[in-house]
Amino acid sequence: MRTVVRVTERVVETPSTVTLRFPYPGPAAPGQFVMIWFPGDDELPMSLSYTEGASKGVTIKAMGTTSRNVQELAVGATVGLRGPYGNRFDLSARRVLVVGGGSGAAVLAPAAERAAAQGTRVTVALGATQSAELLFRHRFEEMGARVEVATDDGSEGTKGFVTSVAERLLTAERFDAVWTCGPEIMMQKVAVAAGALGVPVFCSVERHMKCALGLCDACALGPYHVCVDGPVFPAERLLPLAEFGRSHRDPSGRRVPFGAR
Amino acid sequence: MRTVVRVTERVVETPSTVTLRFPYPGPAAPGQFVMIWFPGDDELPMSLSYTEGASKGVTIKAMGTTSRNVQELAVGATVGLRGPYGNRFDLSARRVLVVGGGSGAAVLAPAAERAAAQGTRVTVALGATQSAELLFRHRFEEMGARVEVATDDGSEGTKGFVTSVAERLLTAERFDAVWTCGPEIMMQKVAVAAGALGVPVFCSVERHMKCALGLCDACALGPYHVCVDGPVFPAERLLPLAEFGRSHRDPSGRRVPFGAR
Amino acid sequence: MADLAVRVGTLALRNPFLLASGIWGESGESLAGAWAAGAGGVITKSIGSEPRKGYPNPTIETYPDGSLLNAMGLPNPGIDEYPREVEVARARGATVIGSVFGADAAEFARLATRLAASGIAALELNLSCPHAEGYGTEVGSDPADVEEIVRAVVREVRIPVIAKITPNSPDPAALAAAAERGGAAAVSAINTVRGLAIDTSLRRPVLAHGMGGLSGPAIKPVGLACVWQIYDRVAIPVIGVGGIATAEDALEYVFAGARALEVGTAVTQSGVAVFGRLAEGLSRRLDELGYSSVAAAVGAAHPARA
Amino acid sequence: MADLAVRVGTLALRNPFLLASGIWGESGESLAGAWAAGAGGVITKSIGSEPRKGYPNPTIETYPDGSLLNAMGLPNPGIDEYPREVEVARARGATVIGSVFGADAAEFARLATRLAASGIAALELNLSCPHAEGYGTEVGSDPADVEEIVRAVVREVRIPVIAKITPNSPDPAALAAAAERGGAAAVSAINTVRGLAIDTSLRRPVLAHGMGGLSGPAIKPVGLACVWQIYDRVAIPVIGVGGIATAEDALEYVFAGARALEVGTAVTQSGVAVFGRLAEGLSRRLDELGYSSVAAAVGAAHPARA
Ligand SMILES: Cc1cc2nc3c(=O)[nH]c(=O)nc-3n(C[C@H](O)[C@H](O)[C@H](O)COP(=O)(O)OP(=O)(O)OC[C@H]3O[C@@H](n4cnc5c(N)ncnc54)[C@H](O)[C@@H]3O)c2cc1C
Ligand SMILES: Cc1cc2nc3c(=O)[nH]c(=O)nc-3n(C[C@H](O)[C@H](O)[C@H](O)COP(=O)(O)OP(=O)(O)OC[C@H]3O[C@@H](n4cnc5c(N)ncnc54)[C@H](O)[C@@H]3O)c2cc1C
Ligand SMILES: Cc1cc2nc3c(=O)[nH]c(=O)nc-3n(C[C@H](O)[C@H](O)[C@H](O)COP(=O)(O)O)c2cc1C
Ligand SMILES: Cc1cc2nc3c(=O)[nH]c(=O)nc-3n(C[C@H](O)[C@H](O)[C@H](O)COP(=O)(O)O)c2cc1C
Ligand code: FES
Ligand code: FES
Repeated sequence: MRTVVRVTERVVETPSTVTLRFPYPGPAAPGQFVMIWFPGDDELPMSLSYTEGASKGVTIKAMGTTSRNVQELAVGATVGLRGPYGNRFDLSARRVLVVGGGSGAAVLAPAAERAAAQGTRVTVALGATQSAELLFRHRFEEMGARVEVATDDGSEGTKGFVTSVAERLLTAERFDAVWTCGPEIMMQKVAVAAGALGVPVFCSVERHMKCALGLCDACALGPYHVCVDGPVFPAERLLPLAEFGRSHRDPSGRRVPFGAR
Repeated sequence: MRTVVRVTERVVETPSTVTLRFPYPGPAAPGQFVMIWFPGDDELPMSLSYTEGASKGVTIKAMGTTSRNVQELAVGATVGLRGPYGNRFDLSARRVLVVGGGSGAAVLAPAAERAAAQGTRVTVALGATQSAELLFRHRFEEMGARVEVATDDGSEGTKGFVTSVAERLLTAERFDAVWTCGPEIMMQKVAVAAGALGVPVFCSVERHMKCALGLCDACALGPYHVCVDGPVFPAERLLPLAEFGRSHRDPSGRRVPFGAR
Repeated sequence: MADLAVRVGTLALRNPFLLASGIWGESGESLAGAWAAGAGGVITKSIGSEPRKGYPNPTIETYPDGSLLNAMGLPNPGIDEYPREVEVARARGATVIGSVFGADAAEFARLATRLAASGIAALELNLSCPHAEGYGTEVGSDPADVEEIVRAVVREVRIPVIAKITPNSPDPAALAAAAERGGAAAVSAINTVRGLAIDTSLRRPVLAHGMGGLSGPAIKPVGLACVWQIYDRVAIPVIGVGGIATAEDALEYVFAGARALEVGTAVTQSGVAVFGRLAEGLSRRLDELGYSSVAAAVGAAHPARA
Repeated sequence: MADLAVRVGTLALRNPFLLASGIWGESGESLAGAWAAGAGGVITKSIGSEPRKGYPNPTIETYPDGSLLNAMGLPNPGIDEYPREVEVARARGATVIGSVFGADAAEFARLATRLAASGIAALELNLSCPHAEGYGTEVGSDPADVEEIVRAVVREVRIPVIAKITPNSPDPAALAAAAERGGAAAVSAINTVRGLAIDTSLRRPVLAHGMGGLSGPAIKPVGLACVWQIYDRVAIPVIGVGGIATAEDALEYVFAGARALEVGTAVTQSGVAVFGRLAEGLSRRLDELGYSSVAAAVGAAHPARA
């Protein structure tokens, strides 16, 4: 029960990130992901970076073998799709702080976009290794969001981690919610900072996925299965877990500290 | 995908015939049959003698082993049901001659009943071995039909075959259709007689049945499968068949002449 | 338009879709009807030495997805009577493939000789019938038996012999390889998968016989697995059976390695009209994918031969 | 209220519904979650000697009726790491049943000893794993192998040993009988049924590994057939597995001869909440039918013991 589709559009977003668009009718909500199969290569969970209408999209950062291979995928290439799976961002907050690091903006952009269209005031703290890697920066700006950036090398915005930008914004302004996706240690920091101020935080987390059906246990995170209970979790559910920000499981199910990735 | 129900009512119709009523919701039309399973005994095709509402019924004549055993079935007994299967009588004719022999009235009565309620003028030629075996005679009368009877032993009505009653009625009056069910030789005679007068005849025929799904070929009759193409056939489809009125197939698929039944 | 005609050994078929054994197979008129509806060939009910009534009803159970469980018990008119049904179908132009079942090689050979005399175009051996009832084993589950039976039959008849393989085996491909060694022109896979249904209100098996065979959509993955493994193991053509209801199902089988296909349970949906739809649908799909014929697509999903 | 507690040999279960191996079985928290949701016991993922990543994705294919085809490839953290997961689940009160797989009797025995030390209540042997990959045969398809493996394990551990039987066999009951001879306290049946799916657009098997195992509604009749035949052949308790999603399914298995039940694929529908529903539904249905306990209903559909 996969749908096989052809890639209709390919957009190079940053030197290490490419967006693939394809026809995939049916409803989808910001926060949800698909299992996308690159025939001959792996099938991977990928957040939908475009959730509206019949033409959906994913935005892939070159990380490991497959995600590197698919950077070269051309228009017309076939991919297999199943899903969308997982839960969604609650879009009801009126003032939202979006905190994205790395490919995290892929799932945050459609959420922010839909919220902004509904009148939500969106502020974005966007981090990357360098200026050219700031994902969806213009997309955030076009939807009317205020964007504050941080780069590891200081090539633009604050030099250092996006968490410091987020912390500054949180103390300076009032937000009803924080949405965040990125390295887990980053999300953990944001969750602690916002939590101290009483602002609810929603984290989109990643774990190794195989079935995406809540069956195989590959994506277990404490008592949760990220594929069906997530990927979006209120931070207060994650913070008590010994694993959050510290360890994940490799494909064999062994617990591996995040550094050892 | 069987429904198991309890028999809610048992009516002795004639010395050799009993009606069993049971809850079996869902639509059914006069002409259709069910596969009724008498646990521990056989599963048999039986026309629905009551097709309206949630309480359906079958009327069983003691013929062979199972049909004899189930004469004794008490209220509260469990039976398995699947169906209804097969096609239905076309109830659009305005003047109908119903010709029933033996247990044939079981399927004709609900058809006549529904037609009569719609304003059709119903005339019934009813045959049996003896007066006490005239099935549904009062039911036909109650629906406002005229009933003419024939008995083998002359204990009531015309002595001899019901076919002679039918032939007399056909020549004396005008009918838009004839519906018949009974021994095949009887139906064949009626079909020939009515056909000669240009009156369309519809016969409800019986063949050995196993699957009732149009698959196993047990009920093959020429190019037809009685379970899905029938049991009701326009006589002009049956008359050209070498088998009609002459032979049927035993459970092994061998062609057996009707006498040898 | 992709060419649907296929050859299975020396057997030429106008299209790959065969009526499976046991479906519309007792009467010559029914066989002729399936042929007229567009089947590429029709396989008879499995015929034995004596007339058999089969098991009492209930002989069939239905499932919501269209799958069936059956224990007909191999009813058939017997080898003395059945050839006349073949003649009826042949007189109407049908390509008729016989099917026989027996308890041992000698019985298979005897039946094969007799049925071959009726002018069948090929003969399928039902190697998946109950051997010794109640023991749960089948005459076709031991490669040595399969080889011996096939060899005995091939010695007696000149038409192509097709060995029908059971899926109830740890290694169906080993059974196919045994059939190939025995001289089979082709193998067909699969027969039904052993199954049972219980009525909980009545506290008894639904089928009078108890054990039955599962067919239809539920077994398509099982049939595909068998065809795939058999295709990798033997050089003779493979005929795919099990759960084929759409052109897409058929194409899965072709890509897995099937050169022809048998259709059984799908006939319950809308009768033999399914044959016309399957042929048309497969042809269209082959066109879309750029294949000029069925033959060109056989086994295309296997990495080594893709 | 019918008594749902059952004993499988010396193993006491609060209700007959066990989490099947391979489902929610890699982490102790998940096992504990299934227990908290009402499972009568939880079976671990099958554990091997070394950590295994399993096959690459796609590892799973879904069917419209809720059935699944999977080729996970026995991913597991390995016997060195896994005992800590058992401890997490045990600390939360769960009755944990271990599961191991190996290539031969010696490996099974070694793994059994190590996993038993973690305090599992019983041990299931996965006798249906690929023996020599690509050969299509399984370590558990030969009765002699089964007997030898079971005997070797029983010699090493004091907890009840359950042999999990493959359906891909002409005679699963013979495998169960072999397990009984080897000293098994119970047998469970069935593991998945060999299957394959092909993507016709891509002309390749859907699963990265090709061959997979079918589970869910499609295989319920197959599991029932195996349990029925095994119940007739052995005296030790039988645990039913395959396509159980409702109390009605469970009751079919109980009447066919199962004393306990494993639930796998049904967890995809609405998570482990299925365990609470199954227990409640089975209890209600037993009441309706006048049974005071599960034990009293076991095998009730068999004529001789009805
Ligand atoms: C819900 C979810 C949404 C995601 N959304 C995006 C997205 O929008 N954009 C994006 O670039 N990436 C996303 N990812 C990450 C993505 O799935 C891959 O992990 C990443 O692309 C690396 O894959 P690879 O095959 O190149 O890496 P590999 O070379 O195979 O391995 C590198 C690492 O990638 C991770 N990985 C590999 N396979 C999987 C898998 N099946 N499931 C999860 N992680 C895996 C493992 O941590 C592994 O150690 C998402 C992951 C999840 C769980
Ligand atoms: C569509 C249809 C509707 C029918 N409706 C009625 C009805 O309303 N009332 C009624 O009394 N009878 C009806 N019958 C006949 C009924 O199904 C049985 O044939 C009859 O009751 C004798 O069954 P037995 O088991 O007692 O006979 P047996 O002792 O088993 O055999 C006697 C004869 O009964 C017939 N028979 C047995 N089993 C079957 C079977 N599975 N299918 C068809 N015929 C069989 C055979 O001709 C057999 O030679 C109908 C048959 C069909 C095909
Ligand atoms: C009612 C029924 C009767 C069958 N009878 C036979 C038979 O006589 N001989 C045989 O080889 N196969 C027999 N089969 C098996 C089919 O030929 C076929 O192998 C199986 O049903 C799988 O195909 P399907 O899923 O398309 O039905 C029978 C199947 C059914 C459903
Ligand atoms: C994703 C998945 C993984 C499985 N892994 C194992 C395993 O590791 N060991 C095992 O013995 N059975 C395993 N099985 C088989 C199940 O335990 C069970 O026998 C089978 O799925 C049939 O039950 P079901 O229809 O309820 O799923 C697995 C099944 C599935 C679907
Ligand atoms: S990916 Fe299998 S349980 Fe989440
Ligand atoms: S009863 Fe099987 S085809 Fe009609």
